[in-house]
Amino acid sequence: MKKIFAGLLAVAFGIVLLIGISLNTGLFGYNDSLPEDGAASHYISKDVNGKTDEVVFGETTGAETGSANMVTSVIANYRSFDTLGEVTVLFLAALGVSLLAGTMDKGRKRSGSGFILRTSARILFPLMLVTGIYIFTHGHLTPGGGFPGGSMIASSFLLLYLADESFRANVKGFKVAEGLAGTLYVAIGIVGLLAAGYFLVNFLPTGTVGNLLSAGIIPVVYVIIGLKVGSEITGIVADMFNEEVKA
Amino acid sequence: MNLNLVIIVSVAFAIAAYLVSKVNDKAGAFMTVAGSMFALVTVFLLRNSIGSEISFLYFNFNLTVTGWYFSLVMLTAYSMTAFFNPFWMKKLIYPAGYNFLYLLSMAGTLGVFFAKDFITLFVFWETVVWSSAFIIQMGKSRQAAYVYYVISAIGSMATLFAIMFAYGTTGTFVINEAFKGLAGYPGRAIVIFITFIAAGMAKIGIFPFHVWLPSAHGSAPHTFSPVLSGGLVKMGAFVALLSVTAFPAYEIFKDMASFRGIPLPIYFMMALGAISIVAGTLMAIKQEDAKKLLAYSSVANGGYILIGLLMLDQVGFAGGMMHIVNHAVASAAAFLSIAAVAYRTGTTKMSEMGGMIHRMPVTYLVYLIAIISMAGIPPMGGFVSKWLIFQGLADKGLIFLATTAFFGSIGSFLYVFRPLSAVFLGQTFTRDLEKKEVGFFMMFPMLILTLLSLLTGVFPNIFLRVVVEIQSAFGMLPVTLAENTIVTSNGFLDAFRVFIVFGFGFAIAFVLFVIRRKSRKVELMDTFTSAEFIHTRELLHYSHSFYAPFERLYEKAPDTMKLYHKAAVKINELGNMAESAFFGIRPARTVLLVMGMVLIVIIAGGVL
Amino acid sequence: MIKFASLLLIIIGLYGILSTRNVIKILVGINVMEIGINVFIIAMGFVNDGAAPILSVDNPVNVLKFVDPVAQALVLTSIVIGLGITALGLVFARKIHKKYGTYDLSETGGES
Amino acid sequence: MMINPVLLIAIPLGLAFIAVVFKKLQGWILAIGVAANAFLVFFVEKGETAIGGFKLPFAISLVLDDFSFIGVILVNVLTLAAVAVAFRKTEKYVPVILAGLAGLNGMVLTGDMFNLFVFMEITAISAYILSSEGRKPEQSFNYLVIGSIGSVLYLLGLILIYGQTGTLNMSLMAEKSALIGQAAMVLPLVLIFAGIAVEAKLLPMSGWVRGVLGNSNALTGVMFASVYSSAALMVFGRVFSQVLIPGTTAGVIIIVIALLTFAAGQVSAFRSKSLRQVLLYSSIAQSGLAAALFATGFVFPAVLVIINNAAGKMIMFSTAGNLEEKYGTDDYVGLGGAFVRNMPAGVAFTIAALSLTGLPLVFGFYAKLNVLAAYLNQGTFFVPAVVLAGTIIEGAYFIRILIKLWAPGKEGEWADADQSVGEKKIFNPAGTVVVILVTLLIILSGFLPDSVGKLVAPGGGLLGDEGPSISLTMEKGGDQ
Repeated sequence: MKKIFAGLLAVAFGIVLLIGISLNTGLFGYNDSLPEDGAASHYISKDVNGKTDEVVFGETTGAETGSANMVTSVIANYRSFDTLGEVTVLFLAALGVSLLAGTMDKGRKRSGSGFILRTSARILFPLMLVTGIYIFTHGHLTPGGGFPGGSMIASSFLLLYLADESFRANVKGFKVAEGLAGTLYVAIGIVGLLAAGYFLVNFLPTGTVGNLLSAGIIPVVYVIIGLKVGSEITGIVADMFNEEVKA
Repeated sequence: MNLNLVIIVSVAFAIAAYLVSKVNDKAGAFMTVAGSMFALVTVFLLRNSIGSEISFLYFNFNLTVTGWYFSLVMLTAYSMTAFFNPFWMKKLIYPAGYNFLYLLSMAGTLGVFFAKDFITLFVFWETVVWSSAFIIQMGKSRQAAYVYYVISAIGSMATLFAIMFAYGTTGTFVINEAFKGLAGYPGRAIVIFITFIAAGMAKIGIFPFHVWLPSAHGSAPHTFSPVLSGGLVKMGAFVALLSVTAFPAYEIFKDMASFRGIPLPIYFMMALGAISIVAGTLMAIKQEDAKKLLAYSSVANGGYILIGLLMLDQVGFAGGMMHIVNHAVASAAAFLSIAAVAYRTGTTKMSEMGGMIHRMPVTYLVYLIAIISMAGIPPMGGFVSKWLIFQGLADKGLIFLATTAFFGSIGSFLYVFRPLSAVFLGQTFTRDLEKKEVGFFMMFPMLILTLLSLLTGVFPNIFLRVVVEIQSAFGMLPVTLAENTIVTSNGFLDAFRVFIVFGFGFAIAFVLFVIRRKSRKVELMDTFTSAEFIHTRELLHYSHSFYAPFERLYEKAPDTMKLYHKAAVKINELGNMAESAFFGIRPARTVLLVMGMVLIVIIAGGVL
Repeated sequence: MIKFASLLLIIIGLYGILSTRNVIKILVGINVMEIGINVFIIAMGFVNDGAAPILSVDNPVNVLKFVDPVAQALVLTSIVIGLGITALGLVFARKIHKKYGTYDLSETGGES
Repeated sequence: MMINPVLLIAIPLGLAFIAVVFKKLQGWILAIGVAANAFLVFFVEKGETAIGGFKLPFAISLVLDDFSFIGVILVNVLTLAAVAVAFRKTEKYVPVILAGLAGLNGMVLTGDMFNLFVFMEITAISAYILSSEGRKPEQSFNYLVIGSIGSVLYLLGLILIYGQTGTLNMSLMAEKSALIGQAAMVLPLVLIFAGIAVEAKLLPMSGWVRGVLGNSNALTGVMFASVYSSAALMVFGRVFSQVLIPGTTAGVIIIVIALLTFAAGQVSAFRSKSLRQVLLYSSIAQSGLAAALFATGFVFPAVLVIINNAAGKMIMFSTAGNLEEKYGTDDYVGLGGAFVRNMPAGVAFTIAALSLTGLPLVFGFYAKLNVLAAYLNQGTFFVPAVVLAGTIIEGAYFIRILIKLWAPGKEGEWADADQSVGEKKIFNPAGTVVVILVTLLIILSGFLPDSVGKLVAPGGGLLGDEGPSISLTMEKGGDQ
């Protein structure tokens, strides 16, 4: 009975959404192009601060944001403030997990794992770590970035947790890394404020679009984010496993 | 000294009284005497500056003769009662707070009476309401303060609505202008009239707002009941007065259906006044507690005042205005004398006392004169004002109102004499045999009030001259006054001559009483009981259930308090419903239910 | 079509939240709902015949046929926020389990 | 020297990160951060500030106008007050409070709809964590579920508008969405309403309030009831009176929901027996009132209501939280006479109650008058009647509590100090000072209402509203 009621409610709500959206944008089909003067078009052609020449991969230098990956340019430059907030959300979540998990008792005993699993996990671990680092250092060029890279780092630790019952991460170290990375992010913003008058301004030279050392602060920010996300998610995982019970 | 200064100094006195009371509460209580006497004297001296206007912060004052008249009545009640304060400090939970609020509420009443605009009026009004609510809670009942506040709030929020509604319509708050433009909006005018007068009705204790009086007057600290009944109730009269003068109700409603020249909305209010007279009288007859009894008598007297004021004519209006003074003085005196008795005996229940005339003769005299005035017997002031009101009613041929007024008058004979006989006459209780008369400091205000009662009865023209001024100020035909007489279309009243006649009668009666004194003193409980042990002696007190046969006639009468109680229960139920529906255990479901409904409504509305 | 599917996901998520009082299942429901929204956002940002908004050797200039990068950035943010909330919700779930010995909210006793 | 408003967000955020690293210094960091913000907030530069050095409207911006100025002052000053009153309770939550403060400032300041979402989530998560202080994980979980549903709905609504306008910037969105037909805007509007309603405690999303605020302490109670809800209501005002102005249908629906919230809150408070429950329902009711005003377009009175509620609830919730902690109950019948030996706390609580009820001589009266005048000038008299009826109920339940807490004693006997529940001090010295300061502000502003009006809306109005509906200082003969 309860479930039927719930189902009816959900379906009713869905129908309402359906009607509402079809009144709005339509349910089927997509736009043929992005709106001419919308934010997205400007972000794509990198001409927010005024008309510029067309940006060409590998040639244009000194564009307002030098990232070849436009999503990255949005995340880490145009809308970097959002990303700072996003990092804060994750930071708070990690903090909350450690605060709340810290007050619980020791978790269950984990069952041991076999030798093969342990060893292969140890082999995989550095590979994943390196891949993660690669992903966030190349975030402005290729798909990926700080968040996927960070998650990959975290999943490498998760792998160790799963495979090896005696593994203990240094949660305190992660906390410090996390805090420092966050502080650095804010610091970059403030440096921009002091140097150029805007918070989180891209105060480094943007280089040539497509080079590894380009796009100004974007790679820096992404490295910071990668480290921060990695340590945060690892922290969450570690807290969830409750290895380190607060004394 | 201007009005601003009077108010500011009064507030300063209040703060000083608070601080002094922290050190020595009795000294702080004397500060209240000083503060209220100061205000009384200075306001009295303001007579010469009537007509001036003055502002302070966002308050605007206008010294009218009406305000002057009302505030003198009020300050008399406050200052006379203040003399009792020092003797009750020990009983109070917050002596300092009491003294502070006492003077603060007094300053507030000044602001009410001299307000030039409605904001000022309302601000001071509410200040009086909450400060007096906090005083009442220090007395015998917490429930009383609650009921008092809620009923007052219903009235004052209605009034605020009226004020703001008029402001929205005419764009001004100035009392004399705000309502003038309403003639073009008869529909709004009725709503505004009825809501505006609500605060006044709640304060005077007109049916159906009368429920707070018995509990608040009966349970407030003994030193505050006189102020409540003698003073604060008159604030309501002031608002009622505004509703026919500032709100020119007769002009605005002149095209409406009317009954003997009185437009129906006003007649309706007067009818409510008449109901209060009846209800107050009947309920007063029932009471066992002297203070509650007096409280119900205030309800009835409030009815007289309201009817008198709303008539807005030559005679009845003068009677209403006069009754304000008379009732204030008499009721304050009666409450004070009961307080004096309670000071010695520690109780206000009639069946627990008796024969106090032997111990406290002066108090007895004070009470006697007070109730003579309240019952409207010559030669006291109450007679004059009731006579005027009756004249007014008779002139207009308002049969129903006149009947109830007469009923109330006769009823008041029935009840006011009960405390007299129960508390003062009869035999003295053994435990009270050693009780003494109160000291001079407490006797003084009672005597002053008694003299005032006599004065209003013997030389009413002193007061009526001010009333004449008020009537002229409002553009009415003033009541005709000769040298010593009041002249109406049906005859005239020479109060002094009445006094001589009655004085003569009293003298003869007194002589007879002295000569033919034949009484034997017995113990109150010296009754034949067939050797049975008496468990509850009070039941044998002859004043217990004095009017039992009469009360049985109306014991089934509905209790208004039950209505309020029911309303409260209903709100409670509503609260339970709202809580379980909206803030309950399955929040997620509520969310979706409400959102879904809303969305369906909207989209259905948007599509169709 | 994708929009329709994402709406379906939202409805399924809602059903999950409403039909059960099991903490973990509710969290799963929330996650499904969030995924639905994310897919919807991506679908809103899609352009017919659009390409991934990355300049590369194969695709060196902006041809205005990229899909909306803003929508993708928003989705990234939204995913991360969802992750945070899920993590926190799981800890609450564990606390509930520790306190009442059950994951079922209807067995946690009284309200308030 | 004027400072960039972004510092109001950056400083607490940076300190929050630092606080994780330097655990030993957390107390100091919190004190410095909160105090610095409360101080700096008076020196921020007005205007729209772009972030990242990009041109508007494509950059995220912070908008500091008269409206958000009030918001940030409320948020920062009240957070300082909350922390000062309950400093001992903050030790575990230093980074949470700081990050939450950053989120609140961001919410109030931001000029970008998605950025608003992010900051709302920061605030929400910090609120979830703080709510765990109530030791009722199921209630925190409920809060989290409702919060997530709200944020999902918000996002859906936002993306629908983005799809049509192609922008996230508030002012540009306002321009462009005005061109879209009403029917198409109804769904996004309602969805966004639902998202904001969670923190603003408005009706469909207020299911969490009882569980969370009903178990709050002096810190979390003040944070939720006065800081968070003020910020959320300011956001509500920003969005619904500047960005997405509801059309007729949606407007009416939102007003009806808001008034329903008001009424349901008042009657529920009337039935409640526990002090905190009364207060939390009263908060819900006040939120409803403010929202109704915003949705009608009366920004100035709404802001007054928010300020009044924030100041009053700060005092009342800290008192209630402390009472619960000291006496182990917050059933007000069981707390008879708690104020007998706590004069300052009692007077502060009383003044706050008077102000919330809208009685004269304190600030609340000015707020109430403006509310009534706004509607009555417009010719609507149904809403004022509802508001006044609510006020009567509100007065009734507050006076009941006040009488109980001030005057212990049996019915039929004189109030007696010996019957009181105890003599425990309600506030620590710092708390007493803070509470007295807030009380003095409430009283003072009650005497100088028009100056307060000028302070709140120096330009006369807020967000295109006309400003004070009423002037209390009448020069000669009226105020036409």
